[in-house]
Amino acid sequence: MIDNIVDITLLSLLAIQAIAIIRMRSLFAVIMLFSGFSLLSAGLFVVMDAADVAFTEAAVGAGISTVLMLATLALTYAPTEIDKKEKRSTHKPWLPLAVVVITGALLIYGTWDIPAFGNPDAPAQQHVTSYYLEKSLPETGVPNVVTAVLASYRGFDTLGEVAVIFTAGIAVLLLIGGRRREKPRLEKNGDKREA
Amino acid sequence: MVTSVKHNLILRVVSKFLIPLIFLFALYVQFHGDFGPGGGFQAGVIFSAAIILYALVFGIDSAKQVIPPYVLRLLASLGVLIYASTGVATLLLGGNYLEYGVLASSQVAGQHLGILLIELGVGITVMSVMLIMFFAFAERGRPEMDS
Amino acid sequence: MDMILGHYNYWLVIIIMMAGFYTVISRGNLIKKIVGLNIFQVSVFLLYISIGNVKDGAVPIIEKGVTLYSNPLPHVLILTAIVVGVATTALGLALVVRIKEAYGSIEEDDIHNQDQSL
Amino acid sequence: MIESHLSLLIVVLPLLAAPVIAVLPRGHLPWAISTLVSWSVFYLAVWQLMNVSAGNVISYELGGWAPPWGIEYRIDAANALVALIVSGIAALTLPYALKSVIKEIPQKQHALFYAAFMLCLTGLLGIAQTGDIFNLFVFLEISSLSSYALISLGKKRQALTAAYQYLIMGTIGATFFIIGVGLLYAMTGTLNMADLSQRLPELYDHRTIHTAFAFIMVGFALKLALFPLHLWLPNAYTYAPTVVTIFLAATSTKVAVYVMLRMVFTVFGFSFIENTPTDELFLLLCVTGILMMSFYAIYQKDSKRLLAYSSVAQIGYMMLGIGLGSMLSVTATLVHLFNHALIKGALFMAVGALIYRIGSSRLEHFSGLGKQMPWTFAAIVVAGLSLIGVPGTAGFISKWYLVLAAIEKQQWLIVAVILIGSLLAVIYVWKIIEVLYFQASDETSQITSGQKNINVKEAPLMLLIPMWGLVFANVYFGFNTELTVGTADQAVKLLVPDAN
Amino acid sequence: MISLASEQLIILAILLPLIASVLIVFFDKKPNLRDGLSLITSLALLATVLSLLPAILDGEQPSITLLEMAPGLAITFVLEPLGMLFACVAALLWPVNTLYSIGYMRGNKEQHQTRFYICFAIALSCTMGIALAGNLLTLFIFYELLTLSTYPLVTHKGTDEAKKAGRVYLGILLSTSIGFFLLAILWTWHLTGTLDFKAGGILSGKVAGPELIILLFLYVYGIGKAALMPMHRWLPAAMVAPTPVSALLHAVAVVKAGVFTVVKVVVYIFGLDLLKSTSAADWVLWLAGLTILIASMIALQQDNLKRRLAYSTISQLSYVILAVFILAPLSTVAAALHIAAHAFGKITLFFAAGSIYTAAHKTNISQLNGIGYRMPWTMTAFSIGAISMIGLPPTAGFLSKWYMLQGAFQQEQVFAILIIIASTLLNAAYFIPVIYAAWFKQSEQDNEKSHGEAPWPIVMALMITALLTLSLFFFPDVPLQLAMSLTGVHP
Repeated sequence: MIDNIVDITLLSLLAIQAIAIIRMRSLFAVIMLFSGFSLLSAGLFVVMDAADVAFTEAAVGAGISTVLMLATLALTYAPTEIDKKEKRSTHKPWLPLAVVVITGALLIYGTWDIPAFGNPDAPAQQHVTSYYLEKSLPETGVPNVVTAVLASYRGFDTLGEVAVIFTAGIAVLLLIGGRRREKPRLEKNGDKREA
Repeated sequence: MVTSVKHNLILRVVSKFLIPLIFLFALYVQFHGDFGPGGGFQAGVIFSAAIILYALVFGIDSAKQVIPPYVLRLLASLGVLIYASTGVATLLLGGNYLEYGVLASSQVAGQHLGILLIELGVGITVMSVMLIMFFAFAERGRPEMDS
Repeated sequence: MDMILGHYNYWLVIIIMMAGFYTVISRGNLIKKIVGLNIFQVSVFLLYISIGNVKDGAVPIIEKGVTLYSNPLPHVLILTAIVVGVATTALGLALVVRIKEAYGSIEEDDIHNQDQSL
Repeated sequence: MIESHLSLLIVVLPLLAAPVIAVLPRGHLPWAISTLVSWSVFYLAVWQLMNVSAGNVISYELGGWAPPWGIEYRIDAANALVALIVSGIAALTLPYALKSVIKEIPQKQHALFYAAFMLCLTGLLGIAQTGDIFNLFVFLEISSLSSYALISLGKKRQALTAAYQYLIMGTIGATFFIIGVGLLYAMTGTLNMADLSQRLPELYDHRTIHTAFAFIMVGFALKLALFPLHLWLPNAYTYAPTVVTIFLAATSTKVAVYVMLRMVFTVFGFSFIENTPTDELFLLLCVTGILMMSFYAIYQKDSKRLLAYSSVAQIGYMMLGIGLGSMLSVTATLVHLFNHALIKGALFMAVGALIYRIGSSRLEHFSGLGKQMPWTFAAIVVAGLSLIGVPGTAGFISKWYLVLAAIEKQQWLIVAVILIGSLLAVIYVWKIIEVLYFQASDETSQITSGQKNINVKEAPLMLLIPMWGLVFANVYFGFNTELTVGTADQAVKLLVPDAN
Repeated sequence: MISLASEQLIILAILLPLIASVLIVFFDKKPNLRDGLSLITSLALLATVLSLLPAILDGEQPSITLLEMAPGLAITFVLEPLGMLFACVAALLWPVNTLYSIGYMRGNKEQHQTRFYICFAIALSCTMGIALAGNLLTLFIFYELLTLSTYPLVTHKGTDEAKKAGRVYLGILLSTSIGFFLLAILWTWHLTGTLDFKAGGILSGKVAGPELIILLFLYVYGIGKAALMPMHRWLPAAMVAPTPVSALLHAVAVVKAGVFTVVKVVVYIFGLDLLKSTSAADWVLWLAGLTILIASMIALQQDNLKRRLAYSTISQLSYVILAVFILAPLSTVAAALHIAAHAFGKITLFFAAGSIYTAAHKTNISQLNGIGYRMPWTMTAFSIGAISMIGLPPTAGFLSKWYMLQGAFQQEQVFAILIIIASTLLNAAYFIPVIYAAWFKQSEQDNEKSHGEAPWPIVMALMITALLTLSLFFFPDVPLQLAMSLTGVHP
């Protein structure tokens, strides 16, 4: 039961933060909130026995992503600019709201038949997983099943994952590698507002 | 953001102690992944974090002297290659792709070796790509800072 | 009651998910969109981990005496997904920087107007 | 040795090439290597197709772990055909790239560009080959990220916004997909497609499965720019560098269509679709998409944009085939998937050649170029006719099977739409041809900033040869349908065993 | 042995013009060689086609399949009487027309002459393909290619007017063929599983009632080249083309390809019996009749000579359709004959129009007063052509109309009979004035010195066609035999 309570509290906090992020318009605060958000979710991962994930989420979400976001913020709003606020959206929010509500409703409808939370007999826990839990140690000699699956059973996924990271690296180099381009690529130089 | 903390003495001293520790921790995470949480990816991130901290405290240029960009590019590629060619090695040894068992005499030993190698690859690539990104973003800012 | 106890977790996750989704599609600020995207993805991670969660299960590191582990497979998948997520974020932010340099703004409306005026 | 690891090497070769290329110095070496790799991959893909053309299935266990515990590559005629298209287009695009890239992309970025190109190829091939839905997601992201980067390299600044828009929509699509995958996993506990198709039938009436289906479909509808989720595509195709446009237009949406096929018919299974009510809606979307997008295409003033809208319309045709859900219609989809790759590849190459010479993709600047660049012009004419579906071209074959499928199902409205669609195609194709064919009369040339293309030369051979390779393919497959229809039949036998 | 040879000949007949078109490209800079080449090729083609005659007259039907696109869908060529007749007509008139073109194109110093000859050759090759096609698919392929290959000829002048005309031309021909014809073909394939032309038709028993009507509609209007109203607009539009084009393509090759296809479809796809058994085909008869009358009336009001000829063509085409849909064997013979008869007559008229334009730069009928004395040859030929159009002896036109009426009487098709009579009067009404003006009126401004005859190639060409028009009346045996063996009647 205590699990559930912690669980609920954390989730509710996350929800509150998420909604706060929508409402909030100061970008710096938004990024900071997001950093907190992913730290909190890392905590939730721990509660749900996903140590590796928690570890990674903390390092990436609260770490790398936040740093990158702040860097971007610093680049996109000059130090002189005090109000790092997003503009009020001029559009009516009804369409996105409708989309979101429908999607959410569909998902809730979908989770109706899903095995109960934490149920050890759910198919997800049975079929492939049970094999991993039994065989991974004898077959790979690695006690950390996550590592065993990650590196061996689904090693090819991980190769793909490395390729993704590598792609991102190349992409970043292509986009903002090196200093500013000599001449910013505009069709008309007239409308280039200097930051 | 990059220059602000540059001349803070305390920070410099503290980080002088801190950074080696972080490196150590990174290495632990890298090679202990089989037994506890962690592995190449987390290690890579931590490693890069250490260097980012260094860059923040001692300035990007000195950080770049520690790891110049072209080295980073090489490392990023190297990591992927280590991983991918581990698979090729298993192919040449008559196994399927990434079938580590064939790498050593016994299945388990092979698995250990294989996982070690690929985790290494992951770590290297992640570390270097993270740094590439950080440097890219930081560098991009500079002309504006100067102006 | 069982229904709720068994599913509240999913539903809360879905609410968070939708909050993120809403941020992506409704906000005009490019950075904030990316933030929204991250929230959206993190909540998907939560969904997966919830699926893999086992009541009173231990961290899936084989030890003597422990019989009930939580499901390692979702953890593996999500580790991959997290990496993909950060890769996407970095790329997106790099684009934002370039857009700023080219348009002098990161607000969708401004950019749109400029392209119209061309 | 190679024979047994064929399907794997197809994906791993470019993956190995990418990091090597990324660290190469300036010069032609990156290009040379990627060309070499793409051709060898193409060769392997042909080999693979021959192996499965008899209707048998290759299963490759990655890491030596038997499915469903390990990741499996599962190749039947459908995968093989798609892999063939992707690698083939790549093999033709890269020779074309040499000059075009030098012109459009700063030299210091070439190495990275080709590395990204290789990664994109890896991703697309990985999607085509894999038999594991999560592995599919990973490779989907490889291809997506690399294509965002590639698109953003376009000369105009709109390329950046186009890439950003694509990144947002693409990521949403991918996220929808993994939500669906997660739900499937929660219900079945497996990620292997074959295994899923075994385990899903007894769960058909579960809400979760229906939701999963919806999310996977929407996710990929975003990826393949199915109307009305196509908004990212026209900008992306218009502002990306020529080579990128050629490659993506000819391959990426096709791969997404293939995934749709795979999900609908292999994973969920035909009988599942039969008792979901959504297919009318689906057909309706396709029909409106075809008509509206064709009309949009007619009113475009930019050649690349025109072709982009036509692509969206053509995707509608392929989706029709899936929506009709008969053996014949799925055959039609696969055939059109193949043929349209040839058509759009050729057209974008030809338009690219014009852009290469006059540096603009606006239609009004093309006036009279047909005389200066006869070969390019001829290529546009032939490929354009193929797009319309004139007999003697590949496009005709697709139309033939599509209409036949619709007639067979007594779907007269759809028959009408397909034919009207081709009539609209006549109009927008002819818009291009007319401009090129006739010299601009003076008053018009005044409007178009007085640009008269008097001393424009024919495009260089490096551009013409690949272009004409595709043009010949268009004609060849207009008469010899052994490869296209034959393979498609084999694929359909496995995909739609219980249709009709 | 002979059959083998004739199979090769069939392919040769299609390839010859194509080869020529390729060779012509290389003679771009040498007009004499280029024109000579065209002429030689056309003669070679004529020889080829004629050497096919004996086989067909012996009742053989040699056929050859090039390649199979899909099971049952093949590119096949069959030599059968109607196709032979059409091929003969086209092959016979091409050399003449080439001769004429040389005179005309040079006389008027037209641009892009090379392109002109290339497209012309391709168009001829397509015509041969249509004539010799062994199944609907093959026919359809060449039908579309013909449309496309003639587009550059129609828009030859490159003026905005030409562009517009080109749009109309393509617009109508492509949209009808893709929208209706292709659909009809696919439907037929779906119903019967074959597209081969078979004596007695392939649809009998496969389709009935409203479906039959719709299918018929799709075919009749899908074949826009037959210019049945209201799908006729492209033909007047095409008149912006240089006269040789109007003459051979839009009086012979293209338009005849249309009616020829209709006849083929009726005889070999539907089969006369199937259509006779129901009343599904009646409406076509009525429409054809109306087209004849309306087109003639419009022709009556045209002052531009070529436009008048164009509308006359429209009405004459509907004669063929009318004749077929009388559904009597005899009238079918008439249809076949009329294809030939009208071809000779109409090409003569166009040649004359062109020669007047070349020599006197006159395009309107109101300007022709007394021109007969300045251009005697031309106007003699013109008169012969006109008489043939009206259908009086001793010209080819009489022959076909004669059989048409016979067929109509056989079937007691009063409507058809009335139409034929009425239209004959109308034809007279719009041709006689021209002849009258040419010979018996005095013109105000012109006198003998203002201009003489057109260049000799033109004159020679139109005399030949005029003679052909006459000779078809005196020696009709071969065409008649061909037409007869089409339905196997022997009156």
